[in-house]
Amino acid sequence: MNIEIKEIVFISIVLLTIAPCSVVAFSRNILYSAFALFFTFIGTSGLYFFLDADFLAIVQLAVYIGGVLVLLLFAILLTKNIDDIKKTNTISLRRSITAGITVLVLFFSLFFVFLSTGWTPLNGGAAYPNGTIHELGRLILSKYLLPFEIASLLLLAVLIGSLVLAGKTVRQRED
Amino acid sequence: MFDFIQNHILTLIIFIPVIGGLIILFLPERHNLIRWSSLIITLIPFTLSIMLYAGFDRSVSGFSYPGGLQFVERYSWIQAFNIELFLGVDGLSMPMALLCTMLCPLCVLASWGIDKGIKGYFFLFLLLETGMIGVFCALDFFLFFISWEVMLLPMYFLIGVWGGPDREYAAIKFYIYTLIGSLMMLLVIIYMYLSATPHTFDMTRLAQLGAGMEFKTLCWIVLFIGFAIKVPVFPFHTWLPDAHVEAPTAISVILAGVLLKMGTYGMLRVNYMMFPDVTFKMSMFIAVLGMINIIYGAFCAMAQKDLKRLVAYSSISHMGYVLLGMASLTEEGLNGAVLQMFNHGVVAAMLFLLVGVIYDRAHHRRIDGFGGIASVAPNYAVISFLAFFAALGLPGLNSFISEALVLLGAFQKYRIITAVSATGVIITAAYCLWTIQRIFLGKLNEKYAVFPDINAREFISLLPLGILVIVLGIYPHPILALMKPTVRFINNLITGSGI
Amino acid sequence: MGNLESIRYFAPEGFLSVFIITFLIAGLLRRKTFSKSSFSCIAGTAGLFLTLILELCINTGYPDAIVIFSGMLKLDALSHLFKILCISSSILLFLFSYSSRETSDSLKEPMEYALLILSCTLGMMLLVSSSNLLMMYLSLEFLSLTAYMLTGFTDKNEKASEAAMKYLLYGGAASGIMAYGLSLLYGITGSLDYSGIHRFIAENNSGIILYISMIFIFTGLGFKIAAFPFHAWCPDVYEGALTPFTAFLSVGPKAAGFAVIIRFFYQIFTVRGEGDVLTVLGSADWPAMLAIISALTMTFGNLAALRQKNIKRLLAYSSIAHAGYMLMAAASLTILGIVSVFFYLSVYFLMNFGAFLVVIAVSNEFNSDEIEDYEGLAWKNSKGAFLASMFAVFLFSLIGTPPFAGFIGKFYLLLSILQPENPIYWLAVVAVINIIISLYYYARILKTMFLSRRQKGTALSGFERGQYLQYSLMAGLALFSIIFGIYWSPLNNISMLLENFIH
Amino acid sequence: MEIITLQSFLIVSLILFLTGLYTIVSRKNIIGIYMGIELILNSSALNFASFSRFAGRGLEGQVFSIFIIVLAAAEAAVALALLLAVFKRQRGIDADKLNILKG
Repeated sequence: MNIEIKEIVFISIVLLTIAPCSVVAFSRNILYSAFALFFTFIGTSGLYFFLDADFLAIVQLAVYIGGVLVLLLFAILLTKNIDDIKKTNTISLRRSITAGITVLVLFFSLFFVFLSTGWTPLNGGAAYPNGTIHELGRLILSKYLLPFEIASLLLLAVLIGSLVLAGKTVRQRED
Repeated sequence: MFDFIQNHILTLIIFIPVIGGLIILFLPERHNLIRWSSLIITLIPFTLSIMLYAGFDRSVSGFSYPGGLQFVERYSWIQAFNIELFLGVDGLSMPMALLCTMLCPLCVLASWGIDKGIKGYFFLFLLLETGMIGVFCALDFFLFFISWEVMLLPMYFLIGVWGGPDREYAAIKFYIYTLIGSLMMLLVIIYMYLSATPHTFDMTRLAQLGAGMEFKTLCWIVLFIGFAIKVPVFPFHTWLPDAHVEAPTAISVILAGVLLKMGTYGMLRVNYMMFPDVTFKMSMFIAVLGMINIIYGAFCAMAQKDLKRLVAYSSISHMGYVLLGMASLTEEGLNGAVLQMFNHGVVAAMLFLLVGVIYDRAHHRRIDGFGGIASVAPNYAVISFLAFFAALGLPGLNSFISEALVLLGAFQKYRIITAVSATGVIITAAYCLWTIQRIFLGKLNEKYAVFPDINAREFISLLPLGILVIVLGIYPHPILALMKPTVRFINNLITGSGI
Repeated sequence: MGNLESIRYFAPEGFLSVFIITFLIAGLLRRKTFSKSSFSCIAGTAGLFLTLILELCINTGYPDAIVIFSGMLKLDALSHLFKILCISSSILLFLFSYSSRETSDSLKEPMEYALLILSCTLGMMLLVSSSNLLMMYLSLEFLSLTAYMLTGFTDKNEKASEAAMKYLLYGGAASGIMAYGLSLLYGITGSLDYSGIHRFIAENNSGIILYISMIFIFTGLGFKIAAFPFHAWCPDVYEGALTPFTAFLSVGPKAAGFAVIIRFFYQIFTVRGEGDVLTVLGSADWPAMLAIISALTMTFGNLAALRQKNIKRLLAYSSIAHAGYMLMAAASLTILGIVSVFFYLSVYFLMNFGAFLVVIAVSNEFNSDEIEDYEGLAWKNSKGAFLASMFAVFLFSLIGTPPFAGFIGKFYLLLSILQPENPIYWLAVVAVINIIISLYYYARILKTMFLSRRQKGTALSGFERGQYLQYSLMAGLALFSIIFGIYWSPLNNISMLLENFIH
Repeated sequence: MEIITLQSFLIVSLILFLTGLYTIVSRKNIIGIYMGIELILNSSALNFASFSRFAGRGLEGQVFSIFIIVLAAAEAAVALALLLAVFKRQRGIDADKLNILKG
């Protein structure tokens, strides 16, 4: 009985993740797309919980929803008058047809490849740790220390660059 | 000092022009200074090549070192690829090198009138000379290719910048045609390099390359097309009239006098000496192409209204004799072919110089636009008669001997083809005489009542060629003796491989 | 090697990181000094020079590769040579920016500009040596993000922000697809280290999924080198960005991209067998994939270049074509192929930087990048003649005519593709046809400069004192283009260090 | 039948990936396209995490996921800055209107 509930929850989270995607792809209102993206991100976070990736789930919530999505909303609101929104998130018909065909072909081919591939267990199917934070922290501070440090430099560069790029606009407005 | 020159004579001949060209770039921009220094620079290789001629051993033959090749110089250049600065001459390249170094000073004289961008002009011209001599003396395939390609760049500019009204088109057409040919060659060269063990660009070693017949045939055909574009052989000839017509006089001289010969030289050097067995099979094919060239070129020449275009097509026709002689695979025919290369170099150079003279005065080249020039410019007319008679193969003048040898040699093997080709002689006579009649004889065109006769500079540039035309017509031995052993060697190589 | 022991070998990158931070702090403290673009450029150049010297001192002559930071980076001949190439191109970027009037006029924040260039260089250095999927992805993004920002850096050029936006959208999509491919590769092999993946693929048969992941990954790599069909950003970005940065973009990141491609494909999916013959490891026939993409890339680049009117766009398409040529050698699956890619890149470095430098000099004069403004350039005055003949050297080199270095580069490429172990004849023929097509548009520029007797009205100023750096750089690049066309043994010996890149 | 398997995660992420791809290609609006990129990045991160969970592939995949998320955020910041600059100039954010530069 327990197992069934788990599966029902899983399916509903999957639906929560996938269903809003169609809104992201097809909606003519960019704000709807943004909110749909919000649900997708939440759903993905839920999927991370199912994967026992607790830390990742939290990072997903914090960074994606707290960061990326907010930036996106900022972008929408800064660059649009609210009235326009309904009309402007247009889709190019010609390109959407080609895209649709490509995507369908890719879906079916990859679908069967994924199902048919064995995904052999590695490392003798080593057990998954109970709680990932400790293990992740160890990895990031030992093996992946260099990327970790480099990422900080990258963020610094992005910070400075974005300030200049955005600041330029602000300064020009003042002129 | 003398020893040094003796030991490095080919290097000096090749590199003095380009070094001189670089010096010219840094001279002050005074026109006469630059003209005179270019003349002197081009005279140095000429003098050296006379020394070369004097020291050339006429008895040895063969394509190997040590062996038949003379004045060999061999330095390592790029060790990683076994590329060498490997120079040497044999009976085949000796007349060509001589022709080339001889024509260059004459061309400088013919370029006296250039005044726009004079430094650039002479620098490029001297670079061109280096490339040309390099092709004839190179025994390393890579060096051969580099020299072959190095000529493209100066030619492009010389035609494109200093040429006639349609020069942009002519220049790019020339460039593209030649580049197509040479890139095809490059692929084959790389292939041959890779098939030799150990990898080498040494032409004498590549000549002994044992490879499958199919592969050899493919290489042969690709190389042949590459060279045929330069000759030019019939379907690939369309660049030539444009390039000739648009190029300045001196460059037309070089084009007709030297560059066309590089095509046939390449065939003899590479196709004949490196793939004798394929050549044996393909000789019929070459003969047919030669015949087409002779007849087609002659008919086209006849139809031309522009004097320079006429001479250009006559070159195509005359190069056909070279092909026919080469295809004959007899000693007479091959001797005739090589001699024809030299003779046509002299005659075509002369004709183009004469066209240049008339163009300088009249500023057009329409054959119908003249008449009775002989009466106002008798000296000019006499030299022109000489040149045109040489072109039509009058007995006693140089072309007669080579053409006769070619036909004689070819007749032994291809009766019908030779017979058809021989009619080319009649057509050639027809258009030459007709041209003489239209330009020099008949009623004087009133426009040219005052037509300055040939001046001293032009006369000096024509005189050596005129003398050669007559002397070689009576006594071809000085040139024939150079090539005979080598030609015999080639012939034995090919006929030997066919059995 | 653990993290602490690795620091010793990490000196160039470490120094550069420290330099970046010091530069930032100094810049914030002394805004006045750093807001002069000359100061920032010179300081940046100095920093890069020191990095270069460190790289030359510390990382020379490894007989064996060294793996540092627990497999994140691999220091070998490949990383060493490509790092030198990348740092040099950044140095040239600084020198170009310094001598370009367009750049110095429009830079309001030179300190940040220099900082981003330095970061970009760091990204490239890490990228060429990374031997772990995560490190590779991270440094690729590092390079890309700084490149997006640098593209949009100027206010003067209207097209810059649009170009940068387009760059970001294409780049983001490409890197996303690449990340997806990386995840598949990780899923198949269970490892992020190149060595681990190599081991897994050698021992297991992984089926079609490997090929799929490889195609996805190549999207990201192909984007970096602007290979067809991931090239669409290239012309716009080249036209929109500042010309010095355009020049840099066509050499530095491209070199880094090729280094990654070589490392990725040759280190993971290749084994070196008897007699130095390389064979493909695993189920995916990547050389065929690269060969097809190479043919498409060069053909497309050349055909599109034919109808360009703007010199920067033309050079952009030509750089696509050149990427195609180089990809050909990468597809050859020979050791000489790897050597040839580096050789060609170093030659390309000379001629392409040179060509862009002429473009910079001319646009300083006419304020325009249209080819028609080059009309009769050679005949205007002595400076015009100088610029035109320099341009002629670079263009002939780009065409691949002897005696210029470009020919030798093409010679290497053709040589590698015709190697008897694995010859791809059709590709050689395609390349030759492409060289002939390319002649047509390069010659059009030559024609405009030299052959045309009509001269555009704009007069040309004489040689200027302040521009001597530019002229001497130009002459130096041209000189080396000629020297390496005649005697390229030194460059050959350097490139041959790559011979033992695969064990 | 087991539902919570590696394959089901892979297919969910495949759907996310392909929707993202579709969005990128079909949208005209810059922000719309950007959302597609985010979807793709999200699906890659999910892929890494699922591979890392199942069949003993270790936690390295999750490290990669974290980095993808971080890089996505950095990219978003750059995108916003550039978007403001573009918007300032042309008062609209249709990618098709980035037409000073034709392809």
